[in-house]
Order: sequence, then structure tokens, then C-alpha cells
Amino acid sequence: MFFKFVIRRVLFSIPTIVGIVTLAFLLGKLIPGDPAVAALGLDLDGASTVSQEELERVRTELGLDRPVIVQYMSWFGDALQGDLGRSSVNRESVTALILRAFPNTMFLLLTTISTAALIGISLGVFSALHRGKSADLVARLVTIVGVSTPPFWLALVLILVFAFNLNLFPMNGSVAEHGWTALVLPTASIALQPAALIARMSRSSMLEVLSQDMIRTAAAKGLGRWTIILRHGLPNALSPVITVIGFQFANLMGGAVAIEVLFGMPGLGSLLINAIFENDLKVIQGVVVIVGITFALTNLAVDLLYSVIDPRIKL
Amino acid sequence: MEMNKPILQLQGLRTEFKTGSGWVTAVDDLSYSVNPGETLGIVGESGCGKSVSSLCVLRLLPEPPGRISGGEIWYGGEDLTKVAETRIRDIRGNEIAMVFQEPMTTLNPLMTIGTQLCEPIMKHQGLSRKDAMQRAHELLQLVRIPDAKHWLKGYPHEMSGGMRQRVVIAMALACSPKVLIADEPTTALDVTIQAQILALLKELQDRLGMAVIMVTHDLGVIAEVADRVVVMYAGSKVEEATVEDLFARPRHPYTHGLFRAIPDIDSITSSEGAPTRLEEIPGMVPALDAMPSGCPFSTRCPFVIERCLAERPILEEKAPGHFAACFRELS
Amino acid sequence: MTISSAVAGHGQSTSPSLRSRFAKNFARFLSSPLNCFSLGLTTLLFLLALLAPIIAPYPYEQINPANSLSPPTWEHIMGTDQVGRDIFSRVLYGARISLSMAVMTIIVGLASGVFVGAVSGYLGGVADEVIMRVVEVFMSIPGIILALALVAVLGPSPLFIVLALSIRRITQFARVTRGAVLGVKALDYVAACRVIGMSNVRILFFHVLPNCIGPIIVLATVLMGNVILLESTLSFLGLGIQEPTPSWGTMIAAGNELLTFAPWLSLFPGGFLFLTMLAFNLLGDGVRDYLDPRGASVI
Amino acid sequence: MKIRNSLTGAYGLRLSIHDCVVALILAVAAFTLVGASVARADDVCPKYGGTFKTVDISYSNLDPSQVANPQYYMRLLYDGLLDFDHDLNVVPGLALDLPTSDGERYVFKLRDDVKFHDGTDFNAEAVKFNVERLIAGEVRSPLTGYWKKQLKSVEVIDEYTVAFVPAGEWPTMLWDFASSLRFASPTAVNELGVDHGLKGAVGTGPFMFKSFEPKNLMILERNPNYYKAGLPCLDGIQARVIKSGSVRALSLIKGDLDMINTFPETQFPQFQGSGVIVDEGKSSTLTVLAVNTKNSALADLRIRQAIQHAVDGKELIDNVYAGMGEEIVSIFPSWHPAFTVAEELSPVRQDVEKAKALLADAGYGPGGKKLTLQLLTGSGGAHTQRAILLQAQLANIGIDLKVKSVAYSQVLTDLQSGNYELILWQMLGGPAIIDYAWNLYGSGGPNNFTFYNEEGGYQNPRAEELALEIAKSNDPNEVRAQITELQDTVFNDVPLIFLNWRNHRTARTTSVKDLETAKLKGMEDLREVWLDR
Repeated sequence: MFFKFVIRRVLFSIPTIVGIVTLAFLLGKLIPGDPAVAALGLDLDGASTVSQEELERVRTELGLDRPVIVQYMSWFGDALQGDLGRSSVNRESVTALILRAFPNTMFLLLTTISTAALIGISLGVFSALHRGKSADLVARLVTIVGVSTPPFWLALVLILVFAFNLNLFPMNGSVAEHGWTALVLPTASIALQPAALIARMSRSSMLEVLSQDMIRTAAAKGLGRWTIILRHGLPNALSPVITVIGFQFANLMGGAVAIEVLFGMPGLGSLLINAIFENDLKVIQGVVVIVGITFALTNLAVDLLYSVIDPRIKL
Repeated sequence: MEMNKPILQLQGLRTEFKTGSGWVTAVDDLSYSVNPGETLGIVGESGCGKSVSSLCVLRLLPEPPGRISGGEIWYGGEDLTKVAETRIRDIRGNEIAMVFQEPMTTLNPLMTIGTQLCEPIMKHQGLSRKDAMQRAHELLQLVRIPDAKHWLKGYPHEMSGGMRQRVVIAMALACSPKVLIADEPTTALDVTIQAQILALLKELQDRLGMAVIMVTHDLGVIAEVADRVVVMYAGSKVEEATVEDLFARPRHPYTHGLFRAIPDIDSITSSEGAPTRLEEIPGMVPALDAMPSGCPFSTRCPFVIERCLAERPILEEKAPGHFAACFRELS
Repeated sequence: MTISSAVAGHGQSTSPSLRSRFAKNFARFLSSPLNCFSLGLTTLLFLLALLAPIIAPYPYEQINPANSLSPPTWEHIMGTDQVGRDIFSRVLYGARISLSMAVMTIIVGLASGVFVGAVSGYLGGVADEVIMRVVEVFMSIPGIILALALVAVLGPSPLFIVLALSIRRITQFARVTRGAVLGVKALDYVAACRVIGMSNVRILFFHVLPNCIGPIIVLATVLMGNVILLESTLSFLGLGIQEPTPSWGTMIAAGNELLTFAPWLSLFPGGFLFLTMLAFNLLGDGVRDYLDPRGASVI
Repeated sequence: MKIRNSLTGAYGLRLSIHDCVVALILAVAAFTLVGASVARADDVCPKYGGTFKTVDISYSNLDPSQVANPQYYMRLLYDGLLDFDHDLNVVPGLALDLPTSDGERYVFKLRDDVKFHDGTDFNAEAVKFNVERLIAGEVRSPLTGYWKKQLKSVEVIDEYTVAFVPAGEWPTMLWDFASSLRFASPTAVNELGVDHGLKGAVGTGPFMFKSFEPKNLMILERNPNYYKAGLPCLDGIQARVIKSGSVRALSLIKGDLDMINTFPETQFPQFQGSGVIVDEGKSSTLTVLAVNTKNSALADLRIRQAIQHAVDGKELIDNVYAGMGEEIVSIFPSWHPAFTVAEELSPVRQDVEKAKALLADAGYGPGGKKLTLQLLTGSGGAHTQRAILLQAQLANIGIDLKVKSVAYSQVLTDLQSGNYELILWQMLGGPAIIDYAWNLYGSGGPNNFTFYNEEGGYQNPRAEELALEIAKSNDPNEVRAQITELQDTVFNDVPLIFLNWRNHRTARTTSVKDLETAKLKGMEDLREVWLDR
């Protein structure tokens, strides 16, 4: 039964993935500037001469002279085989570039979302249990401030205070160099927003669940307060919270782009920004495809998670 | 029924709710008692305070917005309104158990039936999970759930309403309580299922010898199971009598109205439920924060006299064992 | 599934008389001091933006090289930037840019999204299936990535930025509207409309949509803060509004170089960005608690 | 003959064949001495060891065919046949001496003691391999077209002798050899294919490839077998990309970095009192507004002159470069041997009244039409600030300058395609005269993007003539008169609106020793740099 559900849901995400790959292709067709010029890698000071034949040669090499539909089919076929082409800037395979950047981004996103979920759920439950009291109000204000702080601005402040003045964490660099300390400030910069939203959802969901009959039933059984909250309340409150976590995981990518650039983390965000500034079409397409598929699969995982948590959800 | 010392006794219970305009009284000076083995019926319209008062027994009233502002609830020498939180938890589900109205929502949808049944057993009787499961199995058989073994691993949503209510009852009976409070246990069920559940409750009560407080708005249910009846209106007790007395000669205009609202016995069994029956009492129950200064029923009472509007009648014994709060004598 | 059922519940609770209910209870909305605060702050920000030409002490583009990088003084209450432009004036005009872009984005997203969602939800069947597939494709790509890729493709002109930011809003509005329409569609009065022979278009736009307005309003309010942040992130990354047009994101990025030496460069635009988001988030919260307490429009 | 000419006119060295022979003897003698003292090579540096941490501006590939700034990263991994000294004079590198010419070919004698990092020999075959790889376009390189045009063939004479046959006139030959022809190990190139430069990069340079993540981090380690015995002093080099200006500056102050060479001048105050040494180089980049002389309005000389008179390059220096620049007094940078102060500077000085008069004369300004021009510029930092100042300066004479900021790479693309009205451009020249003359003003000059002297653009046959003459000579003293005249001509023709020279600058911590800020941006020589800590 569950297996059938999984299969069905997985099949369901195939059109989405096809759509993402197509979208990435269309994006490439819209991009201005001559990819062949970009491919030749102009000297930053513009002191180079590129002959017309050179450009023609590169155009042929990049397949820019073929009909669009042929380009699409070959793009699609290659993408299926994990071949997203080569960077027009340095000829590195886009798949390799992405594989190198992907773990960095995922590491950041997973750390952040776990931190945010932990803080958010705790804060939300705390708030719900103290509903209407000043603790609740304080918690709500904290979350609203958290949700309203621009991550890139927060990052600047954190760098100045914690990396420069207090010298507690590195300002720049990847986990590979500095270990987990490299994640602290980037995570802190972008965790605030999802944490706040998760807290808000946990609070309202928890309040709703706590008002339900089954909580009274559990209490009538003589169960302790925390048993009721953790065993009966929380699991039932979790479904909408997981939805929010799933959405926030994808939204995190938004903050992560600026944060990766600011902290010099070699992730997908940095890769994308570099590619955009260098007109590196294939890399832009590759990042769109990978990010799209990742979050399509995240949605899938969230749906599967529902059915694990809630036996009522079938198909 | 043997009339021993009451096992549970409410004295002058008073509860209030916080609303936008201050505290309003939901239950006002309510007293009743129930003896071992006896079934006490509490009847009244929704919002009359019958459910609230029964929640107070196990201190399940949500606080805030509610609070118990006066009175005592005596259970075996202890005032339940004052005992420690840990003590009341020991009592809940163990010595006094409750069955609630909505079988669809009273069970945790994410837990197997078995696990939910085990919880009170493990908590109160200290059994291992395995032994508790065994006991849960027996309980499911006790409430006549077919294929009990299978259902231990089942989830509530896989069951019909009637089966779920059986599970709820089984859960309440898990630790052989001395008092069972059943709050509208059959309201949400089909009429045929209602009858089965009531019969089951009755049978189990006889077998286990516990006291039952049956809270309902349905006089048909009262007629079927109760020994003694308390009629509540707008937070107060307006009449109390044995079920025979009450049905033979209701002495409060409200009770009177309730009987009048029942067309005839056939329609009880053929129509879906009770809500329409009360409509023949004209007017509405006054809001809790807008109680008339005199008799609370005066706004709807066909027998109202001047005195009713100025003064609040107190409960008096109109006949042996038959109390009513009314200035008029109904025949 | 959770979303649509919650919306269905919502639809029932706010049946036909929503408009009068809304008007009647506006006072109740304002009874919460927090709502008053957020509505006041939002209004103030809009006023500042609207009246920027009157309030701003200097033209936003007026340079004064002789007085560059001046810390806050009475003349320049937020200091001046590298070429001596008045930060306060630029922050005010920045509000104009941010708010107008956000409002335009929401309008485009709302108009198209509601239309798509309503049609999809009302028609159902293959059309619904196809539309929802397309929506899902766009929903899978995080807003910033989509916006960045589109801006990279189309170029960072205000029109294209609005377009790039709108696309994901369209899908969000479409989803919420669809859910709400599905809920309302199932209600009896819609069946009644059909029975008396009303046309589908009339039913959808005059009887179904008006009752779906709650979650849509909530989403619009909640998204305002979101869009403002996205726009300033694009600008911060150098792919949004371009100099010399003032934008908070660009100003923060420009101040980044001189963080320790001239903190006012990024402090004030950042502060205003924060205040704006705070105002809209609080307002969004208030509106949500008020119109959609079950959180159907959380996305 | 032409070849001889260009050879003898080499860049301030002005070597004759005789000089070459003398130099050769001296070099051999010096080599013998160095060779003799190999055992005591450690004495070359006061202190060895340490990893030098600096920033890298977005290197994407380390293959020798790639050109990018700063150039020094390439020169860390690879050597050319020719090298530069600190004053940008061309000196022998992997070649034992400057090339000799037999009238048809340049012949290089190679050192026979050089090995690639992978242990294979550096020899004439390796030279041929690299040159042919570049010309064949096997690697995608912006240099391919140029080398293909200049070079007919390359011939191996013996294991350590190689000859280059030019296709024609090649005045900048020595500079080109020194700056853009570098050698990778043929073995490694064959092994790595297109991944050479990414997964590995094997040259003969002072440092060896350790790890490289494009746009992120490059780690190099010391080459113990470097042909200049005893060098380099450092154990390794770590260069990372830091996009955030504040993080770059703060990292340097904090000591996470040893040196940065890309930072806005406005950051200078931040370094004050922080123990960071800020060093100013020479006027290394020419800041101009490239003018599209095909544009109907801009084809009008009066309008170009009006713009030139409206702008004030000094204001840009003071406000954007924090004073670190020089005003235009010549079309050559002040350190250049061809530098000649123009007798009449008024054409390139601000004169608002004159500008207004010129504009009015052309039919614009008060009472006439409103002139609106679009300026394309890079985004952020100095790019933006300069554009804003220029906008205000032009507004003074009634020209409405619309500023469009895009990524600088896009600016360059548009510049080369001629798709613009005005472009704010920084031109980084080399030490060759031609860089500042023919290349900018000759028809078909590789950096002439203004259509000056080209079909459809603004033409001045005299300027074209002068540029050609100067290009043929390359000896400043020989063509001083022509230089002066060309200078006056272009100052009057304004194909470029001359703004100023921007100085190159570096900032380093006190522990960095013997680092000399180069005359040209990114040309710092790190071989002799050592760390005192």
C-alpha cells in the first residue's frame, strides 16, 4: 500500500521534472549576448582580439547553428544522462561544477533548516502553551522581528561583530577549510526567517490541536502534561509545520544566494551569480535544473513524510 | 439499586468563563451526588453547563478561559477541586473515567488503537507494554469489537463511528474505574448504534459495578439508562428526581417543555437525532452574561408570573426525593 | 490536501456576506494595538514614499563631492554617500521604488494568479491538471533563482524585475485561489446558482470568487514583505534596480565596502528595509489572524 | 628589416645586436656564478616559508592559454621565454637571451636545466607543442586569433633551440612573448585534455598546482626545482575569491589575508591605523569615455569637444580615487619612456563656458535641442561613482546623460561590438608604445572601438598616418615628434573623452616583505616576496 503510494507520487513528479528541464532550455534561448563571445573568455580589460572565424568555430562547437528543436532534443537527452554541457567560460563540465557546489549549498541549507525547525518548533510550542501570556507575546515579537530582518543585512552585521570585532568565527570560506565554524554565521543569517515562520505555524497548529477532543481524552486518561504535549499534541500539530518547513527549505535558497556570495561559500548560489555575470549560459541552465529538481524532490519527500506521520493519508 | 454513601458528590459547584466583557458564570451552585452502581442522568440543552460541570470533576476544564470559582467535589474523602495535580492524574482514567461525545475526534488519529488503549493501563497499573497489549485485547473483546487482535494495530480512521465509541468506552474502562462519566456518548451516532452502545454501557456497568454519570440532552437516553435524573437549565439545576418520578410528573416548566417537545416514540427511532425536539420551547436560552434577575427560565416559561421576574426560585423538595426550582406547582 | 480542506472550511465560515462583515468588523481589527501599529507604520511608509519629492531635503541624484561620506549631521540627517548624495533623500526615494515595485508585482501576480487559479479550480479536469502541473514546475524553483535567471536573461530594467518577481507570485495566488474556489464550489448556493441556469462565467466571477477573497487578501499582504525583500536582494546582488536610481539593496551593497568606516551607508537603508518588512509582516499577521485564522494561505 | 627594427627598439633597453651579445656573455657568466653557488641557494631569501594569502579575482582556468588579470597567477605557475623585470623591461626568461634574428626568423636559445613540475624536460619540442596547441585553437583562448595572425610557424632547430617565423610586421613581438606565451608540460596537457587548467596545471613556474576551485580558491605550493635557484621564498600561495568589499578589507586588517590588490580607493581610510601598508603604483589605467563616432550626434566634433570640456577628470581623482590618480597631460602614462607632456593642455581641461558655446554652436543647449546621451558603465563601486559624477558634470552644460549600469563584461562586449553611444572604459595598456597609439587610434587598431579613422566613423588621415609611423618605430626618441603631433591631434579630435589615469594600488600586512607594487595592475612579482612572522 505504502509502496504503491510512493511509486504513484514519484511518477507524479516526472512531468514536473520534465517541465523544469524544458524551462531551463527556454531560459537559455532568451539570454542576450552572444554565448560564443562569452565562451572565448574576454580579457577583463577588453584587450583581446577575436576573429570572426574563431566565433564561427565556437558557435559550431556549441551547436548554436542547429535548429532550435534539435538543440532542445539534444539538451534534453544529454540532461537525462546527467550531461549538462560545459561551462563556456572555462570549459569545465557543468555537472562537475554543480556536483562540487551542491554539497556546500545542501550542507548550509540542511544545517539551517534543522536549526530553524528546532528553534521554531520549540518556540511555537512554548508560545502555544503560554497563550495570551506575556511570554507568548515576547515569543511572537521575536518571531516577527526575525521574519523581518533582511538576511544579507544581518550577515553584514554578524560579520562585523562576530567575525571581525570578536574574532569568534571565520569571515569567509567553506566548511572544507574551517570546519563547522564556517557555517555558524551564514546559518545564523538565514535561519531567523524560517525559524520565525515555523514558530508561527507551530504555535497556531499546536493551539488548534490542543483544543481538540483527543487532547482532553488523553488528559482524561491521566497522562502527564508533557506526555500529552509530546505524544499526542506535537505529532498531530506537525503536518502543517512540515508543509512550512518544506516551503521554507526552498525559500532558504533565496537568502542562501546572497549569503554564499557574502561569505565566499562555493555553493550553487555563488556559482549562479558568477555565471550570470559572465553570461555562462550552460551553468545558469544547469543550476536552474538542479535546484528545480532538488526542490521538486523535496516536495516529494515532504509528501512521503506526511504519509509516514499520518496513517490517514493514502494516495 | 442499593443506596450507599455517595461515591461522588458535588457541592455548590460554580464555574466561570472569561469573556471579552469579564467573567460570566457557566455553572451556578450545582450540587448532586452519585452512589456506587447507580446511573445518574444529567439532562439539559447544549450550553446549560452539564458538560462543563462534568469536566470539572476531573479538572479537565480548560483554564484559561474557564475556572472553578467555588464549591467542592468530594470523592472518597478528597475534594477534587483541591487535590494536587499528580493526585488528580492518578484518579483520571483510573478511578474516574470519561467517555466523550465525538468518537471521530476523541481518538488520536496518528496512534494505533492498541497503543492508545495501553497508555492508561501502563500508566496506572504499571504493566509492561506486552501485558498492557494483552489487557487491551481483552478490553476490545469486552466492548464486542470483532477481530480484536487485528484492530489493536488498526488506526481510528479505519473504524466506523460506533466502533470508535466502543474503543473510547474500552479505554475508559481500562482500569476498571469506580465512576464513569459519559458525556453525550451516543449523540454523534446513528440511532441503531446508539441503542447498542447504551445496552453495552448498561451491561458493563452491571458487570463492573461502577457508578455512571450520563450527561445528555436526550430524554430517550435518560429513560433507557438513568436511575436518577438532574435537569439543568442555564447553569443551574432546576429539577432532580428518580427517572420514574420525573417521567411521570415533571415539576419544572422546563422539564415539562422538554417532554412536550418529544412528538412520539416512533419518531425517536426513525429520525436521525434529537436537535429538533427542543425547538418547541419558544425563545432561546439567555446568554450567560445576560441572565434575567429572576428565574432564568422566566423569559421562555409559559407559566411565568410576576414573582418569577423579580426573584430567583430556589430548589425545594416538591415531593419525597423530587426537587424543583419553581414558584408554581405544576400538575 | 490540508490546504484545500482548510480553505473549504474557511469558505463556509465566511459565506456570502464577507464584504459587510469586513466593513463592520474593521473596528475590531483595529482593536488590537499591534494591528493599529502595523497599519499606521504601513501607511506612514506609503506616505513617505508618495511624498518623497516634498519631504526629501535634496534631490536624490544631487551630488556634492565636496561633502562626500559625511556622517549624519543636521544638514544630512543620515549622512552622505561616496559622491555626497544625501542618504535620507535616497532612502525616501528608495521607499518609493521598493513599494511601487512590490505593489506592481503583487498586482500582476494577483490578477493573473487569481484568474488562472479560479479557472483551474472551477473547470477542474484536464485543464486543471495541466495548469497545476505548470504551476508546480514554477513552484519547484525557488523565487530568487527564478528571478535571478530571468533578470539575467531579460536585463535589470524595472519592468523586467517586476515581471521576474511576479511569475512565482502568479503561481502562489493561483494555488491559493484554486483551493478556495474548490471549497466554495462545493457549497450549496453554487449548486443553486447552477440550477437557476446562471452561466459559468457569472457564477465564477460574481458568486464564487467574491467568497474566496479572504485567503487572497491574506496572501497579498503576507507577500508584500516577501517581495520587498526579494527586490532588495536582487539589487544587493547587483542584478536589480541600477544606480543612480536609489534602491535599498544597492545602497546596502555600496555601503558594504565601507562597513567600518562609514556604517551609516548601509545602516539606514537596511533599517528602513527592516521597518518596511516589519510593518508588512505584522499587518500580514494581523490580517491572517483576522480573515484566515486557520492559516490556509501559508505558503 | 622591420624585424630588426623592432628588435633593436626594445622597450627602453634599446638593445643592439652587440648589446645582446654582451648581455649574453654577462648572462652566461652570471649563470655560471649562480650555478656554482647552487648549494648555498638558500641565501637568496632572508627567510623561507609561510603561505602567502591573497585574493584572486575570479580566475576560471589556469591553462597557460588563458589571459586574465591579475596576470601574476599565470606567472606563478608558468614561465615564458621572456620575462619582465620590475620596470617592465623585457628580460630573458626560459630563453637564455633575447631572440636573435636572421631576417626571417627569431631564434631562441633555451635553458637546458629546466624541468616541468611533473619532472619532464622543458625543451624546444615543448615550446613547439604549446605554440601549436594555442594556434590550432585546441583550447578556447582569446589569444588564438592573435597568435595565428602574427605567427607563420614554429620550428625546432635542436633540443634547446627554437625558431619562430612571423607572418609579417610584429612590432610588439617581445612584449607578446613576455606577456602571453607560456608553457605547460606536453605530457600533462595530453593526459588531462580539456581539464588541464582545472584539475591540474603543470608548468615550470616558481609554484606548483596543489588545488584549484574556479571562482573560489587556488592553492599553490613551492616548486623546489625552480630554475632561479633559491627562489621562491614562500612555501605556498593561497588565493581566494572574496566578493564582498568589506570582507576583503576586514580580512586584511584581521590578518586572514596578507595582501589585496583589488579594492576601492574609498577604503583607504579604513586601513588607517590598522597596521596595513597601502602602496600606490603608477598611473596604470587610462580612464576614458569611449565615443561612438558613428553616432550622428557624436560624429560632430564640436559635441565631442564640448563633452571633453565639460568633464573634470580631477574631480574623479579626488572623489573616487581618493586622490590616487594623475591628470591627463599625455596619451602615455607618466612612467612610460614615450611620455611627453603636451604643449597645449587646454583641449583636455574643463572649460564649461567653452563647452556650452560649442554645444550651442552645434545647435544644442538653451534655445536649441536637448542632447540626451546614454552612458554604459560597469555596475557598483567606482564604476557607478564615476558615472554619477560625470552625469552631474555633463548636466552643467545641459547634456542629459542616461546612465545604464551592467556587468563590466557586458560593457566590454558592447564596446567591442560598437553597440553604444558612450562607454566608461578603463584601458590597461602594456609597456609598448603601440598600446597607447596605433591600438587606440589606428584604423583596425585592436583597441580602437570608437570607429576613429574607420569607415563610417570620424576620420582624420593625419592621425592615421602618425599612428602608423609610430607603430613602425617603437623607439620613442626616434618618433618623439610624431608622438607629440599625434597627441595634439587626438586631444583635438577627441575620439576618446580623456578623463584621467588611475593608479594601481596594493595593501598588505607588515609581515609581507620585498613586495613591490607593480607599474601595471596585477603584475606584482611574488618570487622574491617573503613573510616575516
